Amino acid sequence: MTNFSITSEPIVSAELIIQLEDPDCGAVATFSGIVRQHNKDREVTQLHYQSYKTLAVKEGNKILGEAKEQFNIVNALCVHRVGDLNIGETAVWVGVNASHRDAAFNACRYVIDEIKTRVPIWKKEIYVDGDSGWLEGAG
Amino acid sequence: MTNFSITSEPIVSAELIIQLEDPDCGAVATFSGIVRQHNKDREVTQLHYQSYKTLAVKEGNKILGEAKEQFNIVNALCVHRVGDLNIGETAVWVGVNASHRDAAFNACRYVIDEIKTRVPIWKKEIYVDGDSGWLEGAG
Amino acid sequence: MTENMSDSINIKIQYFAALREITGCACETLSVPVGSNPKTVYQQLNNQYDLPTQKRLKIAINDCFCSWESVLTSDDTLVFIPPVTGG
Amino acid sequence: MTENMSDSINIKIQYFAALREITGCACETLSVPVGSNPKTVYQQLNNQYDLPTQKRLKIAINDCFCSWESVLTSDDTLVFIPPVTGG
Repeated sequence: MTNFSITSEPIVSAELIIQLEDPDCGAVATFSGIVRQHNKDREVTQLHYQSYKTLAVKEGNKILGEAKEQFNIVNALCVHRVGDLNIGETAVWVGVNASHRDAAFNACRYVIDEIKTRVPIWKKEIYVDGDSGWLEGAG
Repeated sequence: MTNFSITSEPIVSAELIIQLEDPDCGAVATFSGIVRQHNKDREVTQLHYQSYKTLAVKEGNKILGEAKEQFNIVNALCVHRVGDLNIGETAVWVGVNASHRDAAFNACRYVIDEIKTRVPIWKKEIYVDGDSGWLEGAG
Repeated sequence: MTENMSDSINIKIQYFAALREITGCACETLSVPVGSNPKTVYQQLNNQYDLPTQKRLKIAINDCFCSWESVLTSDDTLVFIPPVTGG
Repeated sequence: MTENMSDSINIKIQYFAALREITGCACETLSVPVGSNPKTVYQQLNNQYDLPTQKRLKIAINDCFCSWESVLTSDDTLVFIPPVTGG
């Protein structure tokens, strides 16, 4: 099961959502995390994401498995991008399909929340003034 | 403001999500409502959606306006399809962008919930046995 | 329909979904007594069609949600809205 | 590093994000005393680098999350995981 993947290519949500087409699923919920221009009032020009790939893929798939166990969903996918990203590009995409929307929404939310706290991926912001730094996680 | 629209053409979520690209938005949440093969154990072959278009567009835009007032989002879009739909086709699509995911998820959920109870659109199911009927709403 | 013209007005009625199947038409023009409201019009239509109980219907007049007691005026468009099932 | 070979083992350490910038390398091989755990290795590394407090770090050994007290064996790959900031 490799429903969680890490890529250095641009994320195309249109290609991903197609994988969730299922005649028994009435609901598809998706989330895209996008590189923003500002973070805490500092102007960002670019982001760099680094992953501890082996463990990230393992933990990501564990989270998707948990979502399938805890919610009445059919499938859950997640792709996280690494490398250099520009403003407006998608850093992470989550998609979930289910018979009904309640499960789809809750599972999608669960996956992105867990990804953001458990999967070993780090973000470095590069600012317009040339400064840069690895973000401080919540720990 | 016509962020809510009704169409008789297939809904292409890839074209819609592009409209939510915004350098200040770190989060995009979407929901697709899809025609399912089964409803309450009866096998469905096709659906027919009918709308009271003028009021539906008015009420749909009202809901999107409420979402913008109640949640810290930037934009919200919704397209509802009418006419004959096949299994697997998208009947309704909702997309919301925001600085943060909390607002995006909550607003997206609010919009689809309100659309389903307030917007004058009706669904007729056509079953494999040739039978058909307008669904009974919750009223 | 046979009343004195000065005591009646013409309104337009639109039907959707199950109501359209029951009445067999998408819209019709109806002559109703001056002072009619959606409630009295529904009763009047019930003589002609086998309509469902009005309890679960909503009302729109001229594309705005209204109450069953809103007084109708000439050329108003009245819609009885069945419970919605979109999405 | 200068200990008797029979009393020490070689482990591999991988660094990510801020830790990679502090150490200046993505991975290195380290000779540590038999019976070492991530806690003692971190103390040992702290003599060499100006590392952050270990309080907010997590540990992986051979690509599995582990505790600071897990005993290391020869050729283990150890990773100190800074608070994650993906998504």
